[in-house]
Amino acid sequence: MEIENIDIRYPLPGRELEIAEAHEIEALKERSQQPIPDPDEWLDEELRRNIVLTSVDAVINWAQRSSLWPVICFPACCAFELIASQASRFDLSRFGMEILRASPRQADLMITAGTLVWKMAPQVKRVYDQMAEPKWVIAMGSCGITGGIFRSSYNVVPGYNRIVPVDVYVPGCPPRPEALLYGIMTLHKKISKRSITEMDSKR
Amino acid sequence: MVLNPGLGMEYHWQALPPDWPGNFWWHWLAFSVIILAFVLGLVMGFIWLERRGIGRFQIRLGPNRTGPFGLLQPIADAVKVLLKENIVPAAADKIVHWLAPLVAFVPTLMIFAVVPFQDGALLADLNVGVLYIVAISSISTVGIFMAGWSSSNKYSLLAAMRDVATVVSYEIPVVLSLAGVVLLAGSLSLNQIVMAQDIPFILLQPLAFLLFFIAASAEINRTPFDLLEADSELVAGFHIEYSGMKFALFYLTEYAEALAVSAIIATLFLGGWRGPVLPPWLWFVGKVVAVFSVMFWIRSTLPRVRIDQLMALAWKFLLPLALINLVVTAVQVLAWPEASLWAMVPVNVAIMAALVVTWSRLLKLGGGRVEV
Amino acid sequence: MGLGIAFWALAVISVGAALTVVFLRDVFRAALALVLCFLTVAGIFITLSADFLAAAQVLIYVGAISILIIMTIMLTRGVRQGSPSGKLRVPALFTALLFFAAAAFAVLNTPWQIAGAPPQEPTTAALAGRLFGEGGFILAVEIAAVLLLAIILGAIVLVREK
Amino acid sequence: MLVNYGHIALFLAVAILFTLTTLLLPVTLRLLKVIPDKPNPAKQSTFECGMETIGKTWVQFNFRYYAYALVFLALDVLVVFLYPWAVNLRELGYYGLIGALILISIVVVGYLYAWKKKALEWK
Amino acid sequence: MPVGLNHYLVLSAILFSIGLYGALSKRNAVVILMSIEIMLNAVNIAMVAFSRFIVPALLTGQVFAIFIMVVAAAEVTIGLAIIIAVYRGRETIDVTNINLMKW
Amino acid sequence: MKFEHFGTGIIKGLAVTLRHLFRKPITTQYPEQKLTTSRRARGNELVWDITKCTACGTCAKACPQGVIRIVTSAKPVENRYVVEKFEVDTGYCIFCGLCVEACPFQSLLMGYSYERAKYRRHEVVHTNEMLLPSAKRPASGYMYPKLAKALPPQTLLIERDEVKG
Amino acid sequence: MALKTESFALNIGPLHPSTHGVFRMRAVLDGEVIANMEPVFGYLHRGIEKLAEERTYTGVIPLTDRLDYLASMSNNLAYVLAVEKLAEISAPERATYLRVILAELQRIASHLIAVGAFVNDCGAFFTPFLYMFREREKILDLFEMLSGQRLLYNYMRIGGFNQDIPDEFLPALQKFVSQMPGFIDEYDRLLAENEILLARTKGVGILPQDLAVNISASGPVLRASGVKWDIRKADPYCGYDRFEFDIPTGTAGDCYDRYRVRIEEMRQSLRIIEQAMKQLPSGAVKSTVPYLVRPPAGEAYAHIEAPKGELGFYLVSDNSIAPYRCHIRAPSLINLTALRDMTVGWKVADLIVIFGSIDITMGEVDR
Ligand code: SF4
Ligand code: SF4
Ligand code: SF4
Repeated sequence: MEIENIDIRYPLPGRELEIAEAHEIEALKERSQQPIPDPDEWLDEELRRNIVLTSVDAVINWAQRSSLWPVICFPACCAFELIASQASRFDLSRFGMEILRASPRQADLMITAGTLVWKMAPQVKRVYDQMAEPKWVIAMGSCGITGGIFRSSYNVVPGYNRIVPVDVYVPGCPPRPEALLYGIMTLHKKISKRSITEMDSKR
Repeated sequence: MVLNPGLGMEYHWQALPPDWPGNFWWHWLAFSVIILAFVLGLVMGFIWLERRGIGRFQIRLGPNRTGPFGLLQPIADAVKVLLKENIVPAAADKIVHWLAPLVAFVPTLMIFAVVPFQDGALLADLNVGVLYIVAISSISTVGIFMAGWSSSNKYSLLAAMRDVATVVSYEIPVVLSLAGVVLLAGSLSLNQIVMAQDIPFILLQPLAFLLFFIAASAEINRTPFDLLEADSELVAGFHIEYSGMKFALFYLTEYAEALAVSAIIATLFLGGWRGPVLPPWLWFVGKVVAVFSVMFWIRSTLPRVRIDQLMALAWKFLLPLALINLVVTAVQVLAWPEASLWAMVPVNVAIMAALVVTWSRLLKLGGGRVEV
Repeated sequence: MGLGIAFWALAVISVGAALTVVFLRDVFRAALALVLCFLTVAGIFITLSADFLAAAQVLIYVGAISILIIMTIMLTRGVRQGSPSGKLRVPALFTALLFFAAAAFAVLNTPWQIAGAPPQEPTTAALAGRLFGEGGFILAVEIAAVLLLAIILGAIVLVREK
Repeated sequence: MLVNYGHIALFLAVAILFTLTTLLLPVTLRLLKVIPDKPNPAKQSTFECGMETIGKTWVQFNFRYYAYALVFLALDVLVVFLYPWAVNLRELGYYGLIGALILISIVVVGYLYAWKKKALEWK
Repeated sequence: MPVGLNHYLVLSAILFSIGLYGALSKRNAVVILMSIEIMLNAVNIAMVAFSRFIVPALLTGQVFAIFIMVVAAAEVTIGLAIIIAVYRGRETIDVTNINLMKW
Repeated sequence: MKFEHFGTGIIKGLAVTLRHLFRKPITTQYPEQKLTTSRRARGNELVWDITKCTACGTCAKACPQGVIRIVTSAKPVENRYVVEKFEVDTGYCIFCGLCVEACPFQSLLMGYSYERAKYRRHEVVHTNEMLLPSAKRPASGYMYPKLAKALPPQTLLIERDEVKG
Repeated sequence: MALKTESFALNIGPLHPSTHGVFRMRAVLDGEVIANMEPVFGYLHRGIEKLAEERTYTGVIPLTDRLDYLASMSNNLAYVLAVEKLAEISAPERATYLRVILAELQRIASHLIAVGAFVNDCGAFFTPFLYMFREREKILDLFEMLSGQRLLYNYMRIGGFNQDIPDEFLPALQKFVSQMPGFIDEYDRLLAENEILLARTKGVGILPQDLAVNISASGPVLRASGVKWDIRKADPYCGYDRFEFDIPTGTAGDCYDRYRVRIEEMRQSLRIIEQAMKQLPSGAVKSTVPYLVRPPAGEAYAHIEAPKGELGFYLVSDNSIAPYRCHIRAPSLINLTALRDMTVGWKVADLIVIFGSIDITMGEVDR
């Protein structure tokens, strides 16, 4: 199979692409020196809602927590425990979560399964940004929470909460599938506390 | 109110009892809405069925926590998707982007206007029924193409191109394999084709059935021909940039198309609503579900073909066989018009087996790459 | 009256779509408008009781020709730069208007012999008789087949690489 | 017969109405502030595996199945002849059969030529 | 006024004129082809209308319309093939820039 | 291998999947049914016995991560330093068990349970009282065979999935 | 067709469903065909080699777990072998046999994932993958029984193991070994003759023998190209010379051969496990090793046949408690070198298949 007459060069030379990428990484590093605070301010407050709103909320929250479609974000080892929980033995699909969307537009949940390095950070951030609201993040594993065993490395982001707000932390290295499932159910509880009147704000 | 007084039209419908309440048009409007609801309900059911079914094929359970047996899962998905943010990429061709789901979904729904759900229970018994189905379904590929093109994403563009390739290759086998059925029934009207099936046409036209099944699954992009949304290659394919309800419409379209193909197969090859004991509509639904189950059984088993293999299959296998089938059927119809239908069954099955085997031997389709 | 409504609606849409095809700069959207135009023409066939023809129209024009056109658009450069009008715009407009005036004049001033008979129904079988039956257009059909053969050969010769 | 198409038009209207509703309901809900709407430049950029797109997003494509499409069109037209023939074959009899066979064989010659010339090959 | 033959003929004339204008004035070869398709469609409408209103029993107009479709298909196929061929050689489909004599 | 027969491979494959349709799903429905983890399970926490701990700091030194923070009283009481703060950041710990292996006084054990998901970052940091063993925080038998013996045997998929292929 | 269309650059990865992690390929496409392809690494560069320099020799073992996280046991083995070589420690006999058993179990587990993911890349809707995952779960159960963790075991120690195997381990292993061949046959029925899989993989992504040797590929990738090279035979460690097993090789070097070789290797691994189980002696599992290993200054290289190929650890010691330098020869990375040569001229779909057939783990590629 031969290729003739085809321009096999890149529209931009590879070097320029890499330089642009490096600038982006540096800029992101600069911006993410502090962890993003956990989106939890409203968690403990008790909402005063009337009955109609409550039942509407109940339906909506039920729907949203029953069909959390995770986006694909599988950087490292934890991914295989995530896949294991997708697999037959633990079967995330019981929760309606088997539809792994590769496109962030259609996903609701980001399970950060693995170590995040700075080179990857802009991509993960972009994917998070591209997810349609409402969206949630589960920081899975020590790497997701703090950078884990690699935290002292020069190249590892110390925790996903530097670049995206994290809703649930699931410790473990890697967390067992059950631990992840427990984390997901914790997230379900969090979603159940949402209210339609404040959907527009990040909660 | 009469549609065209000058032309002396008469209509015959047995669909509903004549004391159906209300004005004539309201009646048909209600019937349309009922069909729409029925179709949507079936589609929802299919989504549930497929997720559960594939789960069982994969020795797991599938959605079972949302409502009894997970039956409410599609509804939960629908509500959730409705409340998702709607993203339109800045670079997209916005008008086309918005129109695409509409163009893809509506024609698919329109197919059900001519499908008889039970004796006479169809919206319009068209004289050109089969041709109508074939024609109208070609519109929805335009919708998919629009989606792929307008998203201004290279992946979706690739998917759009694959869409064109599929249509170009599989339209002809679909149409030609249906022609065999038309030959036997001597009519294009779906209701009359059902009436003509004293024995299901799958027995009389096994080759046509096989070809149509393959070609139709390719045309609606079911696995193993799901190149448009091949998630291991093209991430999400043509709907990669779609979110919220627009995406849901594509998702629905996919299953509605599967439902449509199942319904067409049930009607044209399996004897439609005919069957003993049970009420006709139940027979119909049962057959449709059976065909669909075969579809997701295949989906849960087979890997995906590549685009050039996809086209080679259509052009070098399906198309010639469909033509041969057409000619053979025509000769049969003319030569033995009186022959008992049952006598033709083994003959036709034998012809099918012989043709398929020789042809695939001829092209060495079995081993290795499809080097034809 | 239903027929009247259908006709007017279809006519307006088809004229609008045709105008869009001609005046839109974005070629891709123009092609989509062309699809719409084809569809409405199929609708008009239906109002004329030519249902087989309508289905054929959708099958050939929407299902095949427009796909081919879209494909060519994708293949050739300048989707975005659009389809500018040439220098001949004003004379072309003039010619088109002139033609329309002449045609309309001719149409409106010819005393057509309208037959009162109802249209042939169903058309498919009757068409088959006309096309393939004895004393029909079978020769023309075969010539059409030769034409199809010719386009396959011609197109392949043209498209093939040198 | 025409009344049947009236029903189809009705169904078309219902279908379009339904689809439009589903498409526009989220828009309404967004105005009611039930659905969040927080556009940002990253969200509206193209998704390409997390990276920024290299070069233009609309490209001229080289697809290699142009010849297929041309043959397809010819065969599609053939189908339009074959369908009425198939419906009415019993009445047309052998005369119609032979006519159609000639028709098919002429077009098949073209198809075989295309095959022979490797136009049905993905190059 | 009930819809009659004249309506259809005038509609046909309108579409034909639009197509004619497009075919004459446009520079993009694909758009020209599209315009020609509109013209052929217009002719088809007239054909079928004649068939319907003047010889309703014979369907001659419809048969003709089928043949016109065949011709249209042929025209599109060859037209697009030529466009592709020209484009391959000259990288343009702007008819004003295509000087066939030089090609 | 011969590939003579067109379609037989596909049919064989379909038969395999069809046979699986009639097998029992191997799924464990987590919140209701739980797998028993290994007797040596390294759960997502540590269990620390304050009574045995001498604040020697061996565990902290053995930890490759430096997760364990021990603050003792400045002066020994009864010849012993009192641990004022014993802190394990489970968000940082990798549950490697090296600290358990190192502890000479058998006061540090791996936890047995794993359900420790939290909403807030600071909640995953375990300190003194949170580390003590209790009914909700059983210790696992990792490095402690005696403890392991007392724990229920592990659920094995191989026992459950008896069907031979 | 020599149409002057544009070729365009497309990012495949890092967040792509079938790049096995975060691999990125910058491809230049001409329509569907790959005109050029450039792998971009580093999206999971975690600095394992650097981190190893600041940890004690024992403390590095958890790090090696995370190298090829689908084959932690093999990584542990390679590392402890290197340290043992460096510090001139030898493990007791029982530990050696156990290591063989565990390494071979790990090979089966890793190949199960490799084949499953590969078929997934060919477009199968997860079913073969999940079947294989089921068997992998069984292996993980066994490992969990030993070490308490499902994925990253941290079970081997310098000079042996940290604890002996529990009593219930061997019966369970026996059961697994007797059941597994049936399952492998089932995979064969499901996949090996599937026409679509054949069409997708036969003759696709051929890696010629000389090229494979030139890029120093190893593991199934090399053997599929017909080179009979296996470190277990060529340079036996852990007493592999005491076992009888074959080295399956391919002939064509295409994706299908790589798939077959992996399936065959699983069978061979089972053979080895059976033999090792029979010969397993009793005794201690750990020789006496000081708490902090302090090898004499010097260097050592130990390599094993990991599931993905030759995994080597090169350690330099300066007689302190931490390695002075640790370099890892990662088979995934080196096998990837051939990717460009294998893919150019094929289609996007083939690119994914070829990539899947190499079987990499990003943790090992980027380290
Ligand atoms: S937390 Fe542990 S298992 Fe998860 S990615 Fe990090 S190192 Fe790997
Ligand atoms: S388990 Fe490992 S990481 Fe956690 S505290 Fe103990 S030694 Fe440190
Ligand atoms: S090693 Fe044991 S005794 Fe010493 S401080 Fe740690 S827990 Fe306490």
